[in-house]
Amino acid sequence: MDAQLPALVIVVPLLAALLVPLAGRRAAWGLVALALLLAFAGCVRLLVRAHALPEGEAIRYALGGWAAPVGIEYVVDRLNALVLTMLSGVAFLVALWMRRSTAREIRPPAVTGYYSVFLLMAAGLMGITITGDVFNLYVFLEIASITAYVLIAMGRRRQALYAGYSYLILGSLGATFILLGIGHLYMATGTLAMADIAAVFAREPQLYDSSVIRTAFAFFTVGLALKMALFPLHGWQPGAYAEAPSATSVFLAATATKVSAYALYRVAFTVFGVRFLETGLPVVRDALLVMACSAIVVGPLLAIRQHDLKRLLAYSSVGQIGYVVLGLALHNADGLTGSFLHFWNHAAAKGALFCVAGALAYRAGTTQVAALKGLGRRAPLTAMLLTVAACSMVGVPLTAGFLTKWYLARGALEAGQWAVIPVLLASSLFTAVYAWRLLQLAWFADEDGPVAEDVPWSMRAPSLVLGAACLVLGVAPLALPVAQAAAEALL
Amino acid sequence: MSGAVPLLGGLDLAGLGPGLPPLVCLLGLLGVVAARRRPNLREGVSLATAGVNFALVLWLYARHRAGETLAWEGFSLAPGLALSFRVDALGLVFALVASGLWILNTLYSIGYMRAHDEPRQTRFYACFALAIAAVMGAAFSANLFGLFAFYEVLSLCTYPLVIHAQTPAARAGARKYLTLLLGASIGLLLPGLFLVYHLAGTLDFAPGGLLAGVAAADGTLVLAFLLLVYGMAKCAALPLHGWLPAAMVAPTPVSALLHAVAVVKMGVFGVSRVVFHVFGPETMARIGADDLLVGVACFTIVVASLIALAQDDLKRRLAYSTVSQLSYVLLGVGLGTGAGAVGGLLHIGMHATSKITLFFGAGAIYLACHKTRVSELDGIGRRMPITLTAFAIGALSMIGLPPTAGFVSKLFLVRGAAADPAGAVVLAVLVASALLNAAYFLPILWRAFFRPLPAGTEAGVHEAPWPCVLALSLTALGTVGLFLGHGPLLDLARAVAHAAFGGAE
Amino acid sequence: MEDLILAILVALALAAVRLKDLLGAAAVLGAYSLLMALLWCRMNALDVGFTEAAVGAGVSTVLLLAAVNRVGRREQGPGVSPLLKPALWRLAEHRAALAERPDRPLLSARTMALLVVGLTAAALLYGARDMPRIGDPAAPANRAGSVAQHYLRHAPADTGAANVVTPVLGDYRGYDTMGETIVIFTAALCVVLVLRQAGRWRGPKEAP
Amino acid sequence: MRSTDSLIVRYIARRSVPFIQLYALYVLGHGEDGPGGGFQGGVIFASSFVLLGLANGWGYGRRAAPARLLDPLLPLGCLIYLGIGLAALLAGGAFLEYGALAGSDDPEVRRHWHHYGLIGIEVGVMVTVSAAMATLFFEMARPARVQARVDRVGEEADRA
Amino acid sequence: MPDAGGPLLPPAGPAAAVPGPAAFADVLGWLATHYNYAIYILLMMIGLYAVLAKGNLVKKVIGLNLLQTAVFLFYLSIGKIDGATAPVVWTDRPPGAEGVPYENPVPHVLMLTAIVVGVSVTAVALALVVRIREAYGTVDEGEILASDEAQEEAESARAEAQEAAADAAGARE
Repeated sequence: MDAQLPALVIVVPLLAALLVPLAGRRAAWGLVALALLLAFAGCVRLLVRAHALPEGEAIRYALGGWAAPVGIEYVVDRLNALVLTMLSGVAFLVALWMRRSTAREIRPPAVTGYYSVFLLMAAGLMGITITGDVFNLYVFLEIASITAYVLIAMGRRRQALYAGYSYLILGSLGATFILLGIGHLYMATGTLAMADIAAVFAREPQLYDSSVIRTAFAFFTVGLALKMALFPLHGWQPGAYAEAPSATSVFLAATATKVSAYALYRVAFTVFGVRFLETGLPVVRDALLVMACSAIVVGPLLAIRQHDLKRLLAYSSVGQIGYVVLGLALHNADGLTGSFLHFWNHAAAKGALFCVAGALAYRAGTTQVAALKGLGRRAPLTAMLLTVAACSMVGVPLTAGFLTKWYLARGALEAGQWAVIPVLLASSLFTAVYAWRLLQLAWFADEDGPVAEDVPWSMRAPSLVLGAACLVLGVAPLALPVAQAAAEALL
Repeated sequence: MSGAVPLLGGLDLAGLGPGLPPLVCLLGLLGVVAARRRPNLREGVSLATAGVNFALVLWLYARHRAGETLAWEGFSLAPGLALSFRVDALGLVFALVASGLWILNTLYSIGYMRAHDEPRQTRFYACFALAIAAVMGAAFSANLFGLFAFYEVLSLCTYPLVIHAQTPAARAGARKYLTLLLGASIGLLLPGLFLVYHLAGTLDFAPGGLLAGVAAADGTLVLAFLLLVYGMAKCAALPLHGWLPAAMVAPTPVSALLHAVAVVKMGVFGVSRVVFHVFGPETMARIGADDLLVGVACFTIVVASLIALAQDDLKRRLAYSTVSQLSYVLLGVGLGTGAGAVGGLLHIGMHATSKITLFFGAGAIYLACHKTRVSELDGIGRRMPITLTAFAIGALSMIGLPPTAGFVSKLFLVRGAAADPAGAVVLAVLVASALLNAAYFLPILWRAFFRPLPAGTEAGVHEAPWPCVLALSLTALGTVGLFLGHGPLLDLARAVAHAAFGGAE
Repeated sequence: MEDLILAILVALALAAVRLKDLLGAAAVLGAYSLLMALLWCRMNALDVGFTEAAVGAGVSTVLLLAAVNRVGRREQGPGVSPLLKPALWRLAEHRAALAERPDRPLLSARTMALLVVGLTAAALLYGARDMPRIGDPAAPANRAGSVAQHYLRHAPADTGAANVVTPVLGDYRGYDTMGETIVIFTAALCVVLVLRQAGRWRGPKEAP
Repeated sequence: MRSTDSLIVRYIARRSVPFIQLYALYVLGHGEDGPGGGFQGGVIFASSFVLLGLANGWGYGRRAAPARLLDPLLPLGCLIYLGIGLAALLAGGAFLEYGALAGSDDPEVRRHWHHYGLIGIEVGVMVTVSAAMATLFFEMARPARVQARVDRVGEEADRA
Repeated sequence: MPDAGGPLLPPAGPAAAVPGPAAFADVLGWLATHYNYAIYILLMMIGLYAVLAKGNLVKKVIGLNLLQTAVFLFYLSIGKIDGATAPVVWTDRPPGAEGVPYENPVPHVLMLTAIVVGVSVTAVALALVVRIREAYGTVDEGEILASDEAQEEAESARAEAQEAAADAAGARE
C-alpha cells in the first residue's frame, strides 16, 4: 500500500467526489471528511518518506505502469510533499469547519453538489502539486479552476456571479497562456515529462538561447501570475474572495494561489533548470522582483481602506503572495526557505482569519468590519483566534509570520537587494494598521455588535487548530528542516 | 549545572534556571484567568505569583553570586535564531528591581482597583502577569532576538492596560502609545536586528560585544547603533518620547508599572544590553557611538526637565520627569568609565523606587480627593500626612539629596563624569538638571505643606485605602533604605562595570 | 488547399467577433468549427477532426444558441469591456464621470486591449522566430529519439490497437484522459449546480 | 424551446434517433482501428437527445432523457474508469496498469488485457460524456417557466 | 533597486533590427515555411481582442473559443510531418525510416483533451452568463459594473449614516 501512496492520495478524494452525488444528503459530509482525512494521512506519510530520502532523490510513481517519458509519472520530493501536506491538512480542517457554514449559506438542494465540487477542487490542487508531467499539470489546473469559478459563484449576492465570471475569463486566459508555454516546450524538447525536459536541456545547453524556450518561460510566468493574482494581474481576487461563500473563501485563500506559486517554482527550477534563470532571462527575474515588491506594499495598503472584512483579507492576500514570489526573485537558499515556510504560515494565518470572517457571517449574517464590535466579550475564543492570526500576519516575533520575514530579509541582504528590507517593513506596518483596527473593534469597542454568542464547536475547533498552528509554527517550525533541504536541492 | 532541585519529582527545575521566572508568571496568568469568577482568589494568585517570582530571582541571584553560570537553551526556532536564557549581572539588576517592585505594585493595584471599582479587572491582572513574564524573559534572554521578542510582547500586552478605561481619551492616548512603540520597533529595531545578524552572523550576546571582531565600515556600525537605540523607543530618548505622556490616560497602577517598574526600564535595560553586549565598550569608543549616546542623553535630560516645569497636570509632570531621569541611565552607560556605568545601572534601581513612590502618591491623592492638577494641591499635606511625606522622600530622591537613594547613583555619575576627559559638559548638565528637578518638585511640596486648605474642603480629604498607603510607605522606606545599604544592586553594577571596563571602579 | 482554409478561417473569426447579432455570431462560430474540423482531417489528424466536428461544432454551437436564446440576441450597451482596467482606474473614471469632468479618459479600454494584444503578438512572433519548419521530420518533436516515434513503434505491440492515438490516449497517457473525463463531469455537475440546484441569485432589493 | 410546427421534421427526428445511437456505438467499438472512441461516441449519443429536444421541444427531449436517469450516469462513467484503474492497483500493478489485471506475466496475455482495459475505459468515457453533453443541453435550453418553477422549489427548501 | 520594467522580453532577433529588403525577403521566406504559425497568432489575437475589448459577456465567450481553437492549430502544426499519413499503423506497413512516415500522434492526444476542456469552460461560462442576465437584467459588463458600484455606494452611504448616528448618540450621552 505504501508504494501506491502517491496515486491513492489523489484518487481517494476523486472517488469520494464521484460518490457524494450518489450518496445522498445525509452521508455526503461524512464521505467528504473521511476522504480528506485519508488524503491528509497519506500526505503526512509522504512528507516523512520524502524527508528521509537522500539529497536530490524523489519518490517516483509511474501511472499506468509506463515509465517517465512514455507515460505520466508522479514525483514527490521535499518541496511538493510540503505543499501537499498543507493542502490536504487545510482541506480536512475546512471540511470539518464548513458543515454548519454551508448549511446556512448554501440552499439545501445544492449542498451535496457543493461538497462534490469542493472535493474535486481539493483533488485538482493536489494533482497540480504532485504531478511530474507538464500537460497533466494543465489538466488538473483546469479541474481546480473550473471548480473554483463555480464555488465562488455560489455566493448569495448577485455580485458573486460576476466575480466568478471575471475569474473564469482571466483564469482561462491564464490557462491558455500556460497551454501555449507547454506547446513551445514540447516543440523544442519533444517530451512532456518534467524530468525528461530537464535532461534534454542538460544535453543540449544551446537550447537556452532559442527564442522558443524564452517565450515558453515568459508565457508560463504570465499564465501562472494570472492564476496567482500577482500584483498587476490581481483584478479578479478581491471580488472573488469577498463574494464567495465563507467555506470557499477559507479554502481558496489558504491554498489556491500558493499552488500556482508552487507550480511557478516547479517550472522555473525543475523544468527550466537553475542555469536558465541565471543566464537565460534575467529580465523576467527582475520583473518578478518588482511585481513581488509592489504586491507586498500595495496589498496591505489597499486593505486598509476596506469596509468589508473578506475584501480586506483578500487585498491582504494579494500582498502575501508577493512574499512567496519574492523567494524566487531573490534566487538564493534563504529567500527560498522563507517562501517555502510561507506556504504553511500564510495558510494557517489567512485560513484562521477567513474562519473568523465565516464565523461573523454565520452569527451576524454580514461580514462588515463594524460587525466585529464586542467580539472579545461575546465570542472570546474567536476573538483570540483573530488576535493570534493578525499578529502572525504582522510578523510579531514568536508567531509564524516572523520566521518568513526573517528568512526573506536574510535572503534579501545576502542577494544584495537591500532595498527589499524597507519594503518588508512598510508592509508589516501597513498590516499592523489594519490588524490594529480589527483588534480595536473586537476587544476595546464600548458597545456590543450583532454577534450574540460564539460559533458552535464544530466550527471553532478547526479554526482554533489553524490559530494554534500560527503559534506552534512560530516557536517550533516543523516545516523548517524540510524547507531548508528543499531550497538547497533546488539551487 | 548543580544538582537537580527535586521540587517536582523528576522534573529538573534547576536545569530551567533562568527560564523559571517567566514560566511562573505564565502559570500566574493561567491562574488569574482560571480564578476570574472569584476576585479574592484572583488577587491572591497575582500577589502569590509576584512573591514567588521575586523569591526565584533572589534564588537565582544567590546562586549567581556563588559563581554558577545558569543557562537554559529553551527553543531553537531556526539556525541562528533561538529563545535561550542565561543569568548575568546586568539581567539580574533589571530582574531584581522589576520583580521586587512588582509585589508592591500588585498590592497597590488591588487597593486602587477595589476603591475605584474599575470594570474588566480580570483582563487587567491577566495583562499584568503577561507583562511581568515578558519582563523576566527579556531580563534573562541570552540573545538579541529574545530581547526583541519579549520587547514586542510587552508592548502588545501593556496596550490593553493603557486603554483600560476605554473612554475616547483613553483610546486616543493608547493609539498614540501603540503607534509610536510598535512603529519604532518594527520600523527601526527590526532592521537593526537584520543588519546586526547580517554583519555578525549571530545574535547571541558576548561579553566583549557581539560585533567586536566584525570587519564592517564604521558608518554601518553607527547606523546599526542608531537603529537599535532609537528602535527601543521605550527608553524614551527624545524625540521618540511622545508615548510616555500619552500613556497618562491609564489608571495609576498602570502608570506606575509603565514608568517605574517595567516598560521604561525595559527600554533602558535594552540599550545597556546593546552598549555592553552587542557593541562592547571598545567598538563604541572606536566608532564614536558613546559620545553620540551621551549627547542624546544630555539633550533629553535638559529639554525634558524644561517641559516638565511647564506641566500643570501632576501625572504629566511626573511623566516628563521620568523621560529626563531615564537619560541619566543612558548617560551613565554612555560615559565609558567604570564609575559612570555603575552610576547608570544603580540609577535604574534608585529611580524605580523613588518614581514608584511618587506615582503611588499621585494615585492616592487622586483616590482621596480626585485632584489631579498641581495647582489644586494646596494644604493637603496636613490631611494626608503619610502619603505626602512619602511623596516628599520620592521628590528628594529625584533631586538627589543625601538621605535618599537618588543621591547615591548621582554621586557615581558625577565621579564617572569627572573621570571622563570630556566630562565638563556632562558635569554641567548634571548640576543643571538637579536644579531643574528641584524647580519642578519643590513647589508641589511647598504647596501641599505650607499653603492653607481652601475653605470648606476639609471633610472631603482623607487618607487613601490601607493597601495603597502600605505600599506607598514601603517604597518610601525602600528609597531611604537603598541610600543606607546599596545591597546587591551595587555589587551587580560593579560586576557589569568590571566586566566591561576592567578594574577601574 | 490548407492555406485557403486558413485564410477563410481568419475571415470567419473576424466576422464572429464583429457581428452585433449574437445568433449570427454563434452560427458563424459553428461554421468556423466545422471548417477547422475539415482542416484537421486534411492535416491527418482524423481523431481531432472527428471530435472538433462533434464537440466543437455540435455541442458548443448548440449551447451558444441556447444561451443566446435565454440572454437576448442584440449586443447592446457600449460594447467596450472595462474588465481590463484595474479597479482603481475604473473608480477614478467613475468619479470623473460623476464630477462631469468632460476630459476623455486617457486610454480607453479599446486602446488598452489593442496594447495588450500587440504585446502578446510581439511575444508570440518573437517566439516563432526559431521554430522548426512545419512538417520537418527532423523537428525535435518528430525526430527518431522523440517519444512520438516510441509510441508509433510500440503501440500496436503493447496494446494491439492499430490507431495509435487511442492507446496513447487511453493507455500510455490514460491518466490524462481520466482527468479529462473528470473535467467533463465537473462541468456538467457545475452547470446543474448553477442552473438548477442553487436557485435564484438575489438582487439588492431582495432581503439579504 | 417549443417544438417545430412542421410534422415531417418532428417525425424524422423521432425515427432517426435509434440509428444515431447505433452509429455512436459503432464509433465507440472501432476506437482501436480507426478514428473514434469514447468521446466521439458519447457526443454523438448525446446529440440524438439534443436532436429530439430541438425538434420535438424541450419537454419531449427531457422526457426521453430525464434528470433522474442522467444525474447518476454522470459519476457512473468516471467510476467505471476509476474502478478499472483501482482494480489494476489492487491486482498488484500501478494505478491504471491494465496489464496487471491479467494476473500472469506472459506478455501475450498482458497485451490482451491492455486491449480489454482500453475498451473498458472507452465505455466509461462514453457513459460520462453522453450524460454530460445531454445534461448541458437540457440545463441550458430550459424554458423560462420551467426555470421559474425549479427556482421556486429551491427557495421553499431554503425557507424550510 | 535593479532597473526593472521594460517589455517582458528582449527585442526581436536581428531580422527585425535591419528593416532592409533582405529582412523583407527573410520574413517572406519564414512565412512560406511557417504559414500555420502566422495564422494561429492572427486567430489568437482576434480572440484575445474579443475577450479583452468586447463588453458583451457572450461575445467574450466566443472570443475565448477562438483563442482556444487557435492553440489547437498551433499544437497540430507542431506534429505535422511532410508526406505522412494518419497515425494508424497497419501491421503490414511497419513505421521507421524506410516505411511510410506516420504523423506524430502526441499533439492529437493533447488536443483531444484540450477540446473537451474548452467545451467544459464554455459551458460553465454560458451557465454563469444566463444567471447573470437573470440577476442583473443585462449582459453588458459596463452596465453590470455601474449597477454594482451604485449599490456599493448606497450601502457605504447607509453605513456612514449609521456610524454618524452612533457617534451622535455617543456624543449626546
